[in-house]
Amino acid sequence: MTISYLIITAGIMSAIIYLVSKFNWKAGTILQTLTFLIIGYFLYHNGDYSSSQLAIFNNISLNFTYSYFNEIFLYLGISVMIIVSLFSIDGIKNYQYKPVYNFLTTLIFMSILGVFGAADFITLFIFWELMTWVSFFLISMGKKYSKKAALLFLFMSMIAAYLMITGIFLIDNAVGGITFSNLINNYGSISYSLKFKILMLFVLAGLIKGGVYPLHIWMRTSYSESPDSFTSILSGILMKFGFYLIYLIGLFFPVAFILKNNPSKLISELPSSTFFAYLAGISIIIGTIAAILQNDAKKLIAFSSVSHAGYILLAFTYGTSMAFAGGVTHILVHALTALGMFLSIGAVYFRTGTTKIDELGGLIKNMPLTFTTYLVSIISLAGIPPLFGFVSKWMIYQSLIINGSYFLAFAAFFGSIGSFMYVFRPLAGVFLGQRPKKFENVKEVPFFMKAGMLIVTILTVLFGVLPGLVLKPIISMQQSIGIEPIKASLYRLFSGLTTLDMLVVFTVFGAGFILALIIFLLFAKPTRVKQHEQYTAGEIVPELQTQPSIYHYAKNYYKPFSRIFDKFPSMEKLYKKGAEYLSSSFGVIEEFFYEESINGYIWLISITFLVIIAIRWF
Amino acid sequence: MINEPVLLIVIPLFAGFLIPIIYLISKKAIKYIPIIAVFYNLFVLIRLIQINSTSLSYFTTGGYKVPFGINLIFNSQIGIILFAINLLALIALIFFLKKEFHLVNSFAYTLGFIIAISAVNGMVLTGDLFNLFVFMELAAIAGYIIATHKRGYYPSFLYVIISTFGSLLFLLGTITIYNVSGTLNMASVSENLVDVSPHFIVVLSVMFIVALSSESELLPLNAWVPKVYEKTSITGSIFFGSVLSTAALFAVIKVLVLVFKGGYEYLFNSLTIIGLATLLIGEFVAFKQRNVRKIVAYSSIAQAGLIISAVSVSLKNGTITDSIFNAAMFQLLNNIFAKGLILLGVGLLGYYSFEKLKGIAGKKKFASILITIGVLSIIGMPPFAGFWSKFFLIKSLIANKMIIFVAIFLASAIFEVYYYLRFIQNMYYEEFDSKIKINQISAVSYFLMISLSFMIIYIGFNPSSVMKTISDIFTGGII
Amino acid sequence: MGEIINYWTFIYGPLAIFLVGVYGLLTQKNLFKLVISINIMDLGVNLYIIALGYMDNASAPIYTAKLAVTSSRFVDPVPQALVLTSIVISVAVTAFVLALVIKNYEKYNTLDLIKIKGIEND
Amino acid sequence: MILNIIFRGLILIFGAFLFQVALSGFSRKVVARIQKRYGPVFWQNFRDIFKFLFKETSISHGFIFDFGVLMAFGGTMATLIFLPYGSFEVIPGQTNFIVVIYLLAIGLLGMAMSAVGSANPNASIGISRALTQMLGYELPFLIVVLVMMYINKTSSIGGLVQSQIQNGWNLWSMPIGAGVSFVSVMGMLGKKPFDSPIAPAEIASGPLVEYSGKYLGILMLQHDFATVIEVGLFVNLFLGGGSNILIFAIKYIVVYILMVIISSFLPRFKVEESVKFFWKWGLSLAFLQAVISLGIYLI
Repeated sequence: MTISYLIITAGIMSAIIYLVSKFNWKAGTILQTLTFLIIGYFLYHNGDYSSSQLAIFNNISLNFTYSYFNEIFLYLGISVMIIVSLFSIDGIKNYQYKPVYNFLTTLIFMSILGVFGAADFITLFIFWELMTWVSFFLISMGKKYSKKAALLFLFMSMIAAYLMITGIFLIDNAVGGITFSNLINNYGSISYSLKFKILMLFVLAGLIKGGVYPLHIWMRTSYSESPDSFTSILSGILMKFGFYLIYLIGLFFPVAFILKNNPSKLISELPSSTFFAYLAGISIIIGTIAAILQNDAKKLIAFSSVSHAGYILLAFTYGTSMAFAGGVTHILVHALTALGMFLSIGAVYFRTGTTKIDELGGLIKNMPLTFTTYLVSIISLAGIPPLFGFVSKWMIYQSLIINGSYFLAFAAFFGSIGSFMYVFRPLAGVFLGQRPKKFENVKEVPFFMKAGMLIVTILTVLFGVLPGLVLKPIISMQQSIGIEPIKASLYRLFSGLTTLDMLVVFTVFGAGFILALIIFLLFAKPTRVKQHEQYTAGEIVPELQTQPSIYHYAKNYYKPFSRIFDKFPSMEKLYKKGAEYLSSSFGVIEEFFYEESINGYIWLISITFLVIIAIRWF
Repeated sequence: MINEPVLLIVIPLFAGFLIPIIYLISKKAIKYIPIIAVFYNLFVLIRLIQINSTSLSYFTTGGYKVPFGINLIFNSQIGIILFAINLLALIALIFFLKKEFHLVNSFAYTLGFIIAISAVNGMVLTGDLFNLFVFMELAAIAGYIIATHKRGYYPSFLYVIISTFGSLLFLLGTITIYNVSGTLNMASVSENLVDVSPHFIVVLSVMFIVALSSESELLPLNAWVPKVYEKTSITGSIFFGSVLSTAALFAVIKVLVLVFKGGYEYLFNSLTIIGLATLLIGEFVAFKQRNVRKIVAYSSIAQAGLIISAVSVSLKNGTITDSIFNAAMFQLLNNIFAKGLILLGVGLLGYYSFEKLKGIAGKKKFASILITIGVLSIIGMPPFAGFWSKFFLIKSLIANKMIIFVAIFLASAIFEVYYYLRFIQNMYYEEFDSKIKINQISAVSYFLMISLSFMIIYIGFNPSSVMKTISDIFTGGII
Repeated sequence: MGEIINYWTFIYGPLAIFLVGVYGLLTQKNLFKLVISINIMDLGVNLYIIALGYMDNASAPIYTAKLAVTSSRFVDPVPQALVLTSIVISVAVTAFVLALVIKNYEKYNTLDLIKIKGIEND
Repeated sequence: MILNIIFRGLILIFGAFLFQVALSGFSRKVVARIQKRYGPVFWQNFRDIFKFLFKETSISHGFIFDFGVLMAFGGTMATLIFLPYGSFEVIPGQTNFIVVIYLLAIGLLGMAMSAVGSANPNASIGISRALTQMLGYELPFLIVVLVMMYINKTSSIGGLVQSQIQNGWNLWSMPIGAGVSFVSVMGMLGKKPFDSPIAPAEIASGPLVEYSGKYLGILMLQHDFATVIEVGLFVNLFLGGGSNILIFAIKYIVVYILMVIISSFLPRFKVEESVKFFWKWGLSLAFLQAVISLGIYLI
């Protein structure tokens, strides 16, 4: 089955799924999961690279390909969608518009296949736009302020889309075609300034979608307000569209020809790459600080996405073969970890109805699997070995160290260490610490939600121990485009500086843990007590009954830290002020042009008349 | 006889004369006359599109040869646009007769409507300047009547004054052109204008710009548009939004192409600027609105600005830049359907303010989905028709290196997307106010909406079929 | 044709009348006065049309036996034909707009533009 | 082979235990002398640890309370394996600096989890301070090490030690960096003035407040192991490691005692003060060192 058939199948299935969901939403969601699985299976089954066309249009045909450069993204998209869909079988129970939700997520699946499977820019753009408006409707379904969030999302997405289409047509003009292969073949004929323009347009579009500072403003609200299972898709895949674009443009645009001359730099021909690398650094730092200061778990993860978007961009613009592979790996890492985090926070929301950190607490007793998923995800996100996140970070660090870029390395380190702070915040506030009375009877989430989270957990650990599983397609991609591939085996990675053996790290860590367990078990068995039996020394503190939250140190968790940043300006506020100013000036325009009396209109006409003549005359 | 485009004007006019006579016999029977007439028009149009090629043909009237008598211009592409206009007119008519006929002075409005159709067809077809003036006035008078549908007397008055001012300027310009060129035939005028002093041409062209901007909703004279849209009936809004504005725009484009095509760069530059200003200001103001009809009105203004500026850009070099021009015409065509669909749908829901439309999709699911299709098309989302016209427009503009134009266009498009989808969002995701009475929508109305959305989806999945016919409009046989 | 026309009488005069009408539109607040301004503009344009067709010492464009012998020049017949149409249209518009003024008065009980606008915007 | 590695690993852990616990007991003596006290005997810390470990009763707050402690202890012991000690390496060739730095974080994370799992607000406050302070001290240290790794073209600790054998100690080639790292390591160890996370007087020892019995014993062990890693890192990175384990131990003792002496003179920073201190002085000096070193390297 070529991708074009899979896309048609997805399109048809979306309607069927909608109808089934109208009848029984659970059956519809199960059907959706099965559809995704089957489509994924067919893609896997016809493992050979292939390209295909979809010609429902008379002379505009959509080109698709399944090839070295997109297979990893296709599988990523499909697996994330399968996991989220599995999670949704129980997870969308409280949603208001279940059939529509299923319908739209199936369309999202279709657009993911389309964007990642496209063999030309127009196809990519069409499915990108499809994704934009479908996501708009999906985000709008969410919580209280989701409508505004969706509009902001839309606004930024449209800017990205329009930047992109301008770039596409510039390419079209320059090389007379918009297929990737055409671009590769005729890349040399484009003039330098045009190359620069095109690159800027595409990269800016990618940055908006990817949520890099200072274009990240849509992320916070879109993430926190959208329906939880859709947030996972949003951060797991849709945000990655932006980096896929940068990846593509990095891959096809300058690379195919430059690489042979200068294998160490991908986008080095253009001076912009340094600028973007530093932008990435700033994005990492600001995303990290902002994430530390959030109180809402989903907003926190949103800002962590800003920071990680910085890592990905850093890797892509940095340019070494190792960094490039690290960037692709980091896309996968962040997809998986964000998926795990959002799913687990979604699970918490499913049971408790809030994602505010200081309102929750102590849920580990009620939701152990959710906790485990979250724990594994954050360990991976913070880049602690032996999980998957460490691999990509290690690769990025290696290239930074090799080239001695100490500001960028500083940013990367900052983000990495800062991530301990922000990932620990929900862990402490949501799962650990004091449990409020009202959450005492909270149950673990139903089976399918657990299944979805479990898969994410297993994958994170598996890829951490055996990173070669994901590095292999990256290596073959690098070979295909002629970059010197990174050296890696199933569990070993080699940089020029040192060797990383994930299996050894994992084994040693496991051994250490077992040793610790043995020592622990050697000594006397502990007495288990209730949470607040010890520190109040047996006394019943009256406030503990009425106001348990004051003993749950979760609000302003990093107060001393936030005091450092009290006086810093906020980009979002700046945008907001600008928007308000603009909006009020629109009112003035309306007053001026459309709220006059008849005399006023005639004045307007006469003046226009005279002005046009006068300009010509003098 | 059936192959004469003049039938398109004569038949509705004749029907208009028939109405008073029939009215004497039966007051209800006048319902059927306009429908029969427009149906006949559509039938004639299909025939005409079939037998006429893409090249421009001139049809003389009264036996006078081309430069002297009144002549009509036709080719299959103009046929397509006319077909769309007449189709929308038919839809508006059916709706009017079904729903609003009994509410008003049926005689006057039916008469007004059928005359308007005749005049609109005349505006699109005629190749004579003074004739165009007459048809414009005729259409405007019919428009004034329709504008008073729901006792919107003040907007109608505003409309009359502004429009009359514009048409007087137009007349002034026409006569002056006649004076310097000795003919009123559009095609011949352009030849005779060659040795006229450039200063004179400037005054003349400015006169035309300002004059034509009233019917075509361009900036200095478009103040009536939102007011009239807001106060008229559903039929009226469809008439103004899809029928009259399209025909007027087309007439303007025709004048520009046929009369001023000889490279009057200043004229086209000013028109581009005016068009872009209209576009931007229209979108900005629409952005503030919280009433659907006003939104559509301002966005319609903006679209007119876009189309005019695109056309004038395409004409700037003295020849027609086909790709831009065709894309602009495609955009014009798509707007007919999409705007018609939105106005009809929202009219059927019965409320226009955001407040009252809150969450109405929960109660009127199907209608809301159809409206959504219209909106998605107008803001250019795949897989609907509007995507392709926007697509071709950007493509051709970039191909001709008009990056600034593209930037302005896209910037305004972002605002457009934003406010239209805010409206949709308001319809779907807000809490429905149970105090609001829900209107029943009849099967006929649904049928009308479905046929419109079918057109949109059909073009969306098969843009090249329309693009092929749209292409070469006017390029075939200009003298 | 230029040398034949006396610009002051035939061109600038009608245009001045036209501008008087424009002045009315610019300044008047009363609906009736606006209508009258429009009518004045109409008048100006119509005069202009006729003036353009005029020639000194020319005869009516009708072929007769006598004409064929004496005269060499005709007055341009087209503007005269056009002005008829124009007058008819302006009469129709005036009639309609007057009806509209009455309706406006019935609805708002005033003819003052500003007041009507005020009521309308409420 | 594997048995050999396991054997050596166990030896290392046991040796580190004996060595560091004795040393920290000795350091108590040193501090006491500075404060004009006698101080306990140097094996006092062994007594403490064994007393705690063998206590009959200890309080647990549930699964995560136990698990966190195990994670901290196990993770720290695992990190111990990846460090070279003179000529002694448990798994040859596996001395990846980044692995060490990140694995070390597991200890902190585990302890943080466990402490917060006890639901004691004092513990939470301590953890939040510890994590905040971590953002302070790690950065200058990492920058300095980055420069070192760039210049020597290796990112394994063993490689850095090798290069110092050829080029002389990094302490001499990067004196500013060494100073910065020295202070950073003091931050890592939680020595004064960077001991606000465990400030016994204000938040009752912070993270440790809820621990008793064998938990406290294990955590004391964990702290000692972490000290070995951190000070060992400094010795390896700046003092050229050691040609055999004995020289390594001597260098280690010197550095450690120096730290103890310095910290015994200093008062305590507020947590944001210490972060600001590290950012203001630490980072700027680290960058200064980077500029100087890179300049020399490139010339």
